[in-house]
Formats: sequence, C-alpha cells, structure tokens
Amino acid sequence: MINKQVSSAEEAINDIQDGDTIMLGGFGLCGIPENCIAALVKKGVKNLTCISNNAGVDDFGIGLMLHQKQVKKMISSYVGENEEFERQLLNGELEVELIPQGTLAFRCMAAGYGMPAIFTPAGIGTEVAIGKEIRNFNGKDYLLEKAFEANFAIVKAWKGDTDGNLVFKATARNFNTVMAMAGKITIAEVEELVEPGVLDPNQIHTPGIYVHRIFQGKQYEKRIEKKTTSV
Amino acid sequence: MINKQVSSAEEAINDIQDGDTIMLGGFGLCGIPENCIAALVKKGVKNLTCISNNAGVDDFGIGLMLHQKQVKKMISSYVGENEEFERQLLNGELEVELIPQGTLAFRCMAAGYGMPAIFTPAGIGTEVAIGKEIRNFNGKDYLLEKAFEANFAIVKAWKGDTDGNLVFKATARNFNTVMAMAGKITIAEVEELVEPGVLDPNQIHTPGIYVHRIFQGKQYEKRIEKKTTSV
Amino acid sequence: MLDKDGIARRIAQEIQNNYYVNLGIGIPTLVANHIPKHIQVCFQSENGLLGMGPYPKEEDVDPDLINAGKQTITMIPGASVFDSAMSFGMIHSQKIDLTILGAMEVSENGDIANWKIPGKMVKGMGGAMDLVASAKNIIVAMQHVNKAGESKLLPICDLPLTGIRCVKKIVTELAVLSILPEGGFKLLERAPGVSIETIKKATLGKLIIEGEIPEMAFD
Amino acid sequence: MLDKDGIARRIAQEIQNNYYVNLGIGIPTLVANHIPKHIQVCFQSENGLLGMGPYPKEEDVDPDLINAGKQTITMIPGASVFDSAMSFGMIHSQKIDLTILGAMEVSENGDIANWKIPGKMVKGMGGAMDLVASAKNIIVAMQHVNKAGESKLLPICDLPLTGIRCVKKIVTELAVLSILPEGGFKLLERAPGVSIETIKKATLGKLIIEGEIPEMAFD
Repeated sequence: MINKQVSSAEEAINDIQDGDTIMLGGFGLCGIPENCIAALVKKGVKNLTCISNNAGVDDFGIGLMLHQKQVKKMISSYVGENEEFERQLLNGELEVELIPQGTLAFRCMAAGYGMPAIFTPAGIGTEVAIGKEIRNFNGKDYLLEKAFEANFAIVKAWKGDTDGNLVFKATARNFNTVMAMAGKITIAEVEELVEPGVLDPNQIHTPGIYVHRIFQGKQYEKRIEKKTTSV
Repeated sequence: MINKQVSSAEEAINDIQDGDTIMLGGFGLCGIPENCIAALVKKGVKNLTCISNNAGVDDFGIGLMLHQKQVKKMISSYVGENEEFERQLLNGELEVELIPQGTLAFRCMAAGYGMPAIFTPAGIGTEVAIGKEIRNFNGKDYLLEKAFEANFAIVKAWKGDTDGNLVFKATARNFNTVMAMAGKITIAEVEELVEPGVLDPNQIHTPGIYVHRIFQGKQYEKRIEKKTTSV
Repeated sequence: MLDKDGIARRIAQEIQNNYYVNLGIGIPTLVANHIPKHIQVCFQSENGLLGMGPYPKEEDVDPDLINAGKQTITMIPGASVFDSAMSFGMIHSQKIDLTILGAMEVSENGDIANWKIPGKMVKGMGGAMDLVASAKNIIVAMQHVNKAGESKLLPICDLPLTGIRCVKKIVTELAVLSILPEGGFKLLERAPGVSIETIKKATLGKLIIEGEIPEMAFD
Repeated sequence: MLDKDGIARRIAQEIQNNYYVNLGIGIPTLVANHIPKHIQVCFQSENGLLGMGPYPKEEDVDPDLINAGKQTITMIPGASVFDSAMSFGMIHSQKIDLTILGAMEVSENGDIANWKIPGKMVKGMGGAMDLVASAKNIIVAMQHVNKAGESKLLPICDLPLTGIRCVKKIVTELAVLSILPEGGFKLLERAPGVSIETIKKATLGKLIIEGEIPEMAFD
C-alpha cells in the first residue's frame, strides 16, 4: 500500500501558497482541522479563498485566520457568531459568497465524483439563482451548479491509518468526507493514527486514495459552540 | 424510531405488480437479494423491468426470473454467463439496455440524492451517446444521463436493524447502497436482523430512512461464480 | 393567544406516526418536547444525523455530537450518522416527511423569506434554501406580526426570498392557516380566546374564512 | 516474442511507486504478479475495493469478497471497501493513476474498441467505458494481431468504440508502442528476438520508427 504519513501540520501545509483556494472541513466548530488551522496561522499565508460551511468564531477555527487577515474570500452557507468577520466584511476587506448548505456539499461531492456540475432545486426563485442557468426536469426547476476546484482540502478525522484511510466520529463527519474527495491535494489530521490493517476495511468512511498527507494531531481543544444540557 | 420489520420475503414483495420497474442489488452473484428473488419467482409477477448490474446465471439470481419469463427488460452493464438470457434476447422475447457501469451507479445515486440528472464522460464517442445530450465543460465532453425511477429497490445487507439501518460486508456492498437510496419503496433482506441500538451509528452504510421494509432472510446459498484460489 | 411553547404544542399535532421530521432553529426545536408517546417519529439534523435525541446530561456532553443549531445533543437507539452530502441528498429526494421552520415573512402563494434583511448583517441561508426547495410538507412556526406590529402574512414577501410556493401551513400565536394551491391563507383554527377579527387585522395577505372556525384543541 | 505473462511482466515496469492501478480482466490481471518488491502500489477493483490482494487459500474463500472479474480474492492491510458509485467516482475524478486493459482494436489516434462484435452476442461494456473515458493513463495489453492474422493496431477502429483518444501506450507480444498526441503508433521497444520488419507487417495503422529501437529489457 501507499504511505501518506507526514510528521506534522507544518509539513502537511508547507506548500500552501498565497492566493490558494482551500477547503476546510467542519460544521461550526465541530470536526474542524485545528492543527492545520494553527499551522496556517503560524505560516501566515495570505489571500486565501476558503470554502467552509462556517467561518469559525472570533478566537477559534477560521476566526483565527480572519484575525490575521489571511482570508480574501469565504465561500460558506452560514457565517456570523464572529465580530471580526463582520468588521472586515463591512469594511470591504473580505469577500463573502453565501451559498445553500446542500449546494456547498454537492459542489464538493461533484468534484470528488468527477462530475463537472450538478443540478439542485435550492435557490430557485431567490437571489442565489441570479445569473445562473435554470433547467426544468419533470416540471421542476433546478439550478446548474459547478463542481468546486480547490488546490487543497484540509479535513479532520477521528482515526486514520498511514495509508490515508479515515474514520469519523458522530457529527464531526459533516463536510469532511466530501471535501476529502474534492481536494487536488487532501490533507488529513487525525486524533489517532494507526498502522494499515487496524481499521476495518468495511468501516472506512474515506478511502486512502483521496488522502495525500496524514498526521496525528495534538492537543485538540474541540471547543463547544453552544453547550446545551438536560437534567 | 420507526419500525420497518416485515415477517417474510413474501410479505415484503407482496405489492410488486406486473409491469413494475425494480432495482436489484448485487454484482454478479455477490450481494444479491436471494430471498426476494425466490419470492418473486414464486409470486410469478411478470413484465418486469429489472435494473441490475448483471442478469445472474442460468439457474441462480435473476436467471431464475428469466427462466420463468418474468422479465420484459433488463437494464445492466454486463450480461452473459447465461444461456437462457441469450436465447430470449435473440428470440426478441427480452429487451436489453446496456449502459456503462458507472452510469448505472450514478443514475441510482442521482435518484437517491434528488438530482434529476448527472453528467458523465462514459460513452462519449460511442454508440451509448446516440440520441443523448452532450455538453462540454472545461474542454471535456459529458453525456447528460437521467436519474432512474424505480417503483421498488430490493437490496441485500449483512446486518440490519428493525429501523432499517443497514451494514454491508466487503464487496457485497456494490450497488446495494445506491439502489437502497433510489427506490420509491426499498426492501432490504439481511443475514442478521437486530434491535435498534445494536449497530454503531457511526458505521451504518444505509440509514434507515431509505428502507421501507426489512426482514431476516434465510438459507443464503451465496453461490460463487468464479472460485479462484492460491496455494 | 399562544406562547412559543403553545405554537410548538399545536405543531406537534401535525406529526403523524412514522414521520421523519426536520426541525429548524427556534420554536421548531420545541416541537420535539410535545410528541405523544404513541407516535413513532425520527428527527433529522441536517448536519448529518437521523435519530436526534434530547440534550445530553452534563457528563455526556460530546463536542463531536451537535445538531444543526450547533447545540450539543444525543442519539437515540437506531440513530445513524452520515455526511452533509447524504444529508441533503435525503432532503432533496424527499425522504423527509415534514419540515418545520421559522420565517420572517410568508406570502399568500407560499413563498417564504427567512434568511436576509437588506442593510443588516447577513449570516447566510444555511440549509434553509435546500429544505424549502425540496420538502413535501413545510409548516412555518412564527409570530403573526413582527416587532413593529406589521403582518408577516403578506400578499407578496418584501424581504429576499428563501424559496417559492413551498409553505403548506402556518402556525402562529393567533391561528393555524393553510396555503391554498390557488393562493390565499385559509383560516383553519383560532388560538384559544382569539377572535376572527384579531386574525383579520393581523393578516395583510388574502385571508379566506369559510364556515365556522374552531378553536385549537389541546389534550 | 512474448507470451501473455511476458506482456504482463513488461507492463509491470510501467507501474511507478505510489500508483493506484485498475487492472482489467485477462492479461492485465497477470500484471499484479510482477510488481517489484520495492514498489508501493494499490490495486483497485471497480466493484468497490482498494487494496486487492492475491487469490485466497481454499479455506479463506469468501463469497462476499470478489473482484470485478467475479473471482474470489483477498484484501491486504490498508484495504477499504466502498460502493459502486464511489468506485466510479474515484475513477471519474482521476484518482486512479494507471488503467491497464485489453482491447480488440486500437486506432492510431488512441480510440479503443473492446466490448462488442456486431452479429455476436453482446455481453456489455461493464466498467470499461467509464475507465477509458476518465483515466489519466491507459495502457492496453493485447495481441498485436487477431486470430485471423489481421492487425489490431489500425488507422481507425472497425468495431464499435469503447472510448476515443484515450490509449497512451500499447504492449503486445511484439512491441511497446506509444500513441502520439498528433496520432500514430510510435515504436518504443521490440520484444526479444522480434525484428522491426515483423512489427511493420503486423501494424496496419501509421507506425512511426525513429532511430534505434531497443529490445525490451527484463531484470
């Protein structure tokens, strides 16, 4: 098999350049690649276009990159919970493209499946449809949406092996699997890195072929955005 | 949660009518719904359109339905290994639509994802493209292929629970997952039926929402088409 | 007149046995508290979960297990996890029987606006445009009038749309109304103690009142 | 002149370190037996497996574990299983570095015919049309001439096509040839003991011979 292991987040993201388009997995702060985000902040790479469902919070997740003004453009379905984001947006320092959450998922999936574009009903009759091709199938209108092209996809898994196979935990899976399939180069950080053969081949969420670099992350904070409990 | 359990294959397929379009999971004889096929043969329902990657062998799998002349049309990527099939085809008793294997998978997936159609490069420049819409994206030609519409999808899983959650074993997964998502009514037979909560929620291949009826099958033969061994 | 929990309680009556249901943020979340014991129901959270359970006990909080509102939650037996693509796949292929969500405005032909107020900070549509574009059955849970006292049931929406011709029913603090295929809010039920006159005043869009309008019944 | 195993042995030299490879039925299957030990390689089987291993021992035969040729096989450590959609997804998104398959005919512009002979029973294209429509690098393993002694390397294919302008290289019992972007079979190597004259006679399409043509080298 094919070993994808690298030693650290720094090595994994080393060739990400100013101006690159990167995908970042996660939903809210759940399942985000904490180690790679820290390394990107440290590296100080700028003018990034980030494709990610959300933009983090002020002092965590992609919010850390926004704080360093490393992001030129966000492509997301939901932003907010983030004052620095709002400030940069209103100042014109940051571009934002808001797209429906399913469209975000499907444009990733399309890239991973070699489909140049997909049809979705989401956004028909709204400003999302402006300038886009509409096509009717069986009496229902759909928008034509193009596959994403991203230089890098950065995902975070629960377990992984050195061949790049990934397993996710609970709802930390979210966009990570579809983004892993979509990156030209896919970087995976995992909580636990094991040898090939440890993970059950039946139970792998992302086959190693999609992963180009993998490393065991450290010191996961896993911050909770809205802690809700019952008695 | 929502209980989908039925008592038998006979009950599960009871409302399949003459002239229905049904999907049948499996690749070759691997992962085929043996119990439901036996029940369909017993019921004697006719003029079926069967969407299945293969057509079984003379005396097993869909071959058993062909023998009873229950099939009007096969939509498959690869037939053969089947003399009765050949006889009916050459006699004009059976229609066959051969489509690329990826196209078969994607047309199922499209139905399961609510996509009316997908683009695929498979078949460009060949007779498969005749009469179909071709569209160029980024310099490459693609065929527009429509989502399947099937009244029933019949799949076979390794384990399942009464809520309809399914887990498949090894390469018996093949088309079963995408077909399960694509049927208007999806019937699943499983080798082992368990209570909800037994299967790990992280490790379910087909969520129960896609499955309308589930039962524990019996006496699986699991015939091997080409036994190859090494010393 | 109902409080938020009352709206949720009334909407819970719309949930039939064996329904898969997607609940939006806000009042819709409260609906889960009012499902009768004899009803089999499964809640989907569009970030990738079927079989969402109640909030966890303090000691069971798991940062890797949240709902689409980013709240920590639990899974019930029979739950399953999947990725965002499959989640919206099941939404688009209409496997979800009922979608309950909030709105800023609904028009008499079923258009809905619930994601953007021009001039204010825009947070995004999240999964709302996918849900309203695909759902077989959409119930809106909202206040009948906005904070300025203006009707949110309009001839046409003023705010940017989330989706068109999709809302089937509306439950407010004042009434239950269905949206007719040919357009118009058909009054079905009044909240306890609310007069038809009050509902008329609070409804700017075409209101259709036929025969006796019963009060909502609660067990 | 090579036997089938010799063709497979020569093709094995084309496999580079870290390649994901899809092997077709027939001669391509034999290639797996000739991978040098120092090469990391992973074989995909399009019915839904990465990390295909050798045939099982008698006692390890599992009817649920087969390859795309329906043969019983094994998995190696690091293997993963997935469904047919993901399998063709990784093929279409060009994650497979090399596809090796057989052919009935190849044309000098890289068209390939390998699925149908008019007038004979048609078995279907299986996954071949997907593979040839998407692969970054396709090597054809075949006999240089058919059973009737006619060349299979043609100006244009006579048989119904599987895909167009896709074959990059051909290895036969006589020679290794690449297909030039502008068209034409460029002779790269001769099989041991085979003369250029023999290759010329067996090649009906445009054959390009430049400089000294070496014999294939085997370790």
